[in-house]
Amino acid sequence: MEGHFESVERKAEAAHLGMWLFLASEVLLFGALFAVYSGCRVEFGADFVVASSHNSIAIGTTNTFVLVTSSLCAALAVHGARSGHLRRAAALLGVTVLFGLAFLVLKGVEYGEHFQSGIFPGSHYHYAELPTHGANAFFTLYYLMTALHGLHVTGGMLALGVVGHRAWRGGYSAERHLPLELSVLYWHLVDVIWLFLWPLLYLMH
Amino acid sequence: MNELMRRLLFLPPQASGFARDFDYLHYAVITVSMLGVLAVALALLWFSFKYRRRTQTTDPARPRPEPLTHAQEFGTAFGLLALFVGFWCFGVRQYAVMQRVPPGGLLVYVTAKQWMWSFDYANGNRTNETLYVPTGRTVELAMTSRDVIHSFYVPAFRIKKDVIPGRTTSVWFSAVRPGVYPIFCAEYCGLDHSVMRGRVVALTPNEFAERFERTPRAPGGATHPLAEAELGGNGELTSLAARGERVAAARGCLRCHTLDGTPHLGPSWARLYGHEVPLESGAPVVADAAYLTESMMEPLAKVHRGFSPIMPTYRGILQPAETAALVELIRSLADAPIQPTAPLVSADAPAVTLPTALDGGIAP
Amino acid sequence: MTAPSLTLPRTVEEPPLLAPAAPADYLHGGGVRSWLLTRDHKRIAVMFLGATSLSLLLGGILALLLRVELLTPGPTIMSAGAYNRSFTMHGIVMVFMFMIPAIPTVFGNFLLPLMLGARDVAFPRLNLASFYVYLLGSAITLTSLVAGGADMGWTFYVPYSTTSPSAVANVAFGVFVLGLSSVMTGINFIVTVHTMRTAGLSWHRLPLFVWSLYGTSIIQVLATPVLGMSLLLVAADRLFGIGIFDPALGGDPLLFQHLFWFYSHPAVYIMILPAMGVISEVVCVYSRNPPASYRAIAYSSLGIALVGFLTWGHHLFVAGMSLFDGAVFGVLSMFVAVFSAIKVFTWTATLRRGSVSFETPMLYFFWFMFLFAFGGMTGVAVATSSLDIHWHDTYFVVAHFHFIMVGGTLTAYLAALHYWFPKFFGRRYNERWATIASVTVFVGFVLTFVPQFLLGNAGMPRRYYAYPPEFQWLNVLSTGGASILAAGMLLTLVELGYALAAGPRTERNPWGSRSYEWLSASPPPTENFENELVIARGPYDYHLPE
Amino acid sequence: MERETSKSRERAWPLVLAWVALAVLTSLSFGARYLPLGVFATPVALAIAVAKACVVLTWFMQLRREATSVRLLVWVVTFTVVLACAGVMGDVAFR
Repeated sequence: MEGHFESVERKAEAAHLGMWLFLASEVLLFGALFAVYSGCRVEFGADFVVASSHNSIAIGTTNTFVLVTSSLCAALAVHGARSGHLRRAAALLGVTVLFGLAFLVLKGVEYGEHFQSGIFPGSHYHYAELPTHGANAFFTLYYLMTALHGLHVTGGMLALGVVGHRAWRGGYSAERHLPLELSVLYWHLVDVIWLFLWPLLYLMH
Repeated sequence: MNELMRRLLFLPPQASGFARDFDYLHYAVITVSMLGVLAVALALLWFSFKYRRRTQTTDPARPRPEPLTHAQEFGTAFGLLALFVGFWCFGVRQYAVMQRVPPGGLLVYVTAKQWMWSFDYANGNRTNETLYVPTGRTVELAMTSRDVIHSFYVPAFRIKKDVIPGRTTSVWFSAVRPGVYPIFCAEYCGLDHSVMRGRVVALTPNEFAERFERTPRAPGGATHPLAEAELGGNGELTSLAARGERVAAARGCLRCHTLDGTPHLGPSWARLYGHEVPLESGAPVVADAAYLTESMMEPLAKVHRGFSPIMPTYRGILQPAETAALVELIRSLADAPIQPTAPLVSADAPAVTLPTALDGGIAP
Repeated sequence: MTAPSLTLPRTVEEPPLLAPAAPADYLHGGGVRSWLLTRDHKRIAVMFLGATSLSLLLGGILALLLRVELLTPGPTIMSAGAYNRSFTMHGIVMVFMFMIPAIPTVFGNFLLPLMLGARDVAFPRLNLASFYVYLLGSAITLTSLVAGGADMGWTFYVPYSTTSPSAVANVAFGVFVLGLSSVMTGINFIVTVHTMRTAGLSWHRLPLFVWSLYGTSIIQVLATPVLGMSLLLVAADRLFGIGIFDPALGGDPLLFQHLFWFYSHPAVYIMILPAMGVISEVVCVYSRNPPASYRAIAYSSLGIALVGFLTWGHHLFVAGMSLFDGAVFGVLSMFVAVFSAIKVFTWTATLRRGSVSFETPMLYFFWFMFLFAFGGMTGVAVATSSLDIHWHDTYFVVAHFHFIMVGGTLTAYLAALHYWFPKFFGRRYNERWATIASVTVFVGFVLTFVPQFLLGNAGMPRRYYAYPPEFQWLNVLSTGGASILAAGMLLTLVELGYALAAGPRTERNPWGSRSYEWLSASPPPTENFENELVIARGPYDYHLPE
Repeated sequence: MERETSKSRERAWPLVLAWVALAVLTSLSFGARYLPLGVFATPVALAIAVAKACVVLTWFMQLRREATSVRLLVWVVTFTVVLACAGVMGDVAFR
């Protein structure tokens, strides 16, 4: 079970470090977009502020609460797994996935509203109220960042779904549930990234 | 000595004011570098001779050589750092000289496109591939590209600057003696990158004035027919500033800007070029070609204090040649008389709403 | 990190020497399937050796074609379009398919667990996956050849790369996937160094090659995603017109250059750091000496990895970057040069009071030292902002980075290949032929690239298909040098191929090294070590009897 | 086994408290949206985001439990991202 590791602890340590390194590279993947965003923000300042107020602050804030709460459920699931309540952990993961789904649905609603008023990324943009290049750049970045984040949400939901299913079927124990812990770590990262996307895309004025 | 080093290093002639200074730094840096490499090579040779293995059998245990001390390590590190930072000090000073264009020179507008250079002069002349300049006078090039990134490179002047679509970059030089110097495109720009060449012809001031400034038509290159067509002209060659007036009228600039210092919705163009512009945010900037171009392309980036941020962008609407004509128009008004009593902004300026899409909106 | 304990008895518990008829080594046993699905780091390393060698061959053939084309100022053997596609492919293949992966995936994979006294890397399955991702990425990249080639240069500068009528998107996706492989290897190595060290192996007893791999891996994990994202943006721009970098849509082409060099400058250190590790090992073995300063070499690897992130702006000195950024990036670039220079001095001082012999790897060490010092000092020169104005995008820069990347990385790669050849395959190469090949490579190399420095001084821009006739004789010299270099590489291939097939068998530790990888049999058994290793001395303790 | 046993003794209420803190900070950030903060609006919003990220890292992701190397990694990553953004902003702002 431990493969070539000398002990369970060593294996857990290695897996945790590996996961954190993976998360680090994920952050840098978003980091590239954050860098583009900061460059454009300095270049287009006012346009960005005007454009960001066209995003629905209600949906954005609701989504923030949704993700934060889902993170709590995921953390409680790990807590449950550690104290041996695997069924409870599985149920909590199920709730987490549902929250993730709610997040995506709200995001979809927002995308729909944007599409209706002609806010498309890049050269397909034709929103008559904000014909500036700055607004165009803002919404292109909005789509890039939220779509990449949405992909990560989807990936996280899949991972949580798989480990939740396995936890429900009794595949883990209080001592051995490494995949569950790692998937939840990933979910928290998805949350952390949203914590920064929210002020940058919704809260400027 | 200078000539010897220059030939040893295969450098082109030093044909601009700062080329000689740049080359002196070049000699210093290269000489120090090569001496460093030589020292390393000699040390290696000496050690590998002196400490060569003398027996093929396993040698007996030798005393462990003392490792380098902290003092040696840090001494080397700081010594090297001081040397390198010394290079940097000289380098960055020269770099700043090249980046900051001295005022009052001859301004020529450069347009790059795949795969050709063209040059617009204030008097309306336009040449392709050949840039005529007088010796002994600062020449400023305001450069922009129609398609991809190019790079304007004259080895004999030791100048190079990327030419970027949608922006104006500047580079300057003063030719020290008459001659013909090649221009290369140094940034890879597609199929015919390597033949996107041109030449600078430096003439004596007299010859330049005689052959070039008086006649409206360029001595070498033909007038670009497209330039006139773009500007909606009737084919007769007029000064660049006059073309700028036509562009300003055709593109609706004059609906908000005036040419005589009268305040209107936007800042007047009289006495604007080369003057400090107070900004809504932050420190003032000097209105040069780069700022004026930026203000056409990204009007809201640096808004003149006291004016509403209402100007729409002209990116994708104004052609590079039109931009050049407008900048030249504004430059020609740099010393225009201004009504001394006119307030900066009239108190009863009509309230305006954000204009919707310009004719045709932004480029699809 | 714990300091090395000095109180432990300086003895080594070694596994008993394997008898000649010992159980099969890692090379034997199992069919093709067992190789393709192996999780053994050594077999994966050998597969990587095959794959990266093919890449080197492809990149080398392209380079030779380019040099032949440049024999005359006008068209020689190909059209301008074909030339542009060839130099693009040469750059892409050499950088992303050979230079970046070669030393970590071949020598790192093979030696890291051995040097740590471990059975394998931390995540063997991830390791195998990294190999297949590498193959997939290479395959996607090479589909561009079928699609007519890509002509944007390995730097992908927008807006040319977003408007070029060629297969840019294939290459962008391919390089993205190659980057994924790079990240996987990086994560694996960092975790391995942290968790797989055997008993007694403290951080200060790690062989220097491990330190350099560790620094490399940090860069791989942190910088590669940025490149991946910027290439995806280029591909997305071509496919859907997102316009982030497109000036016609209000985008800023310089933003792309920032992102690109944020990865690609540290990537230079991904290429050179493992090479520095190899050189550190080689110089100690063949001078029978510990490094003149273990600390200096180990910590400067980390220093390079971290400060390397602060210097990307020096690629934008003439790109219309602000004077402020120009000054800042200029001085930071000088800092990173100091770390490399310290290493050069330390390696030189390592020979002092040693017992120096001149086998082929040591010859490559001398070539490396000369070329790297030369290339490094010209690096300081091009980092001097005002001088860079004249040199930027000319053949001077081409020669400079070839000195570092080929002169540095390739010579170290060849040194490693010869030095660890007995470890990999249990056979010896022929010293005489290897020496001839090595000298040929060096002479060819110098003759290829020294004229290019002068061409750059004279003002010949890079990526030029046609050039003014006064540049011809230097170009002819360079092409002549390239053919000698090619002959040297071919000779190396033949000589090592012969050694692989028919070289004499070797003993466990033919060079008398004290590094831990030689404590296992050569070639090692699948489990690496018979018994668990307990380390009680440093890897360079040549003052102790073995 | 120390890691495992210490985990099982842990209580759940710090997690809930962390969630409360996050909710409060989110509301704060939402409220700050409507204050006339001028140029400070974005820095304030980002500072609150950093605080929230710290809460998630500390209590949800349990950074305290991880090895020193992981904590170091978090710093290095933060530094790298800030560096990338600052370098780009520095160029755009000053050119």
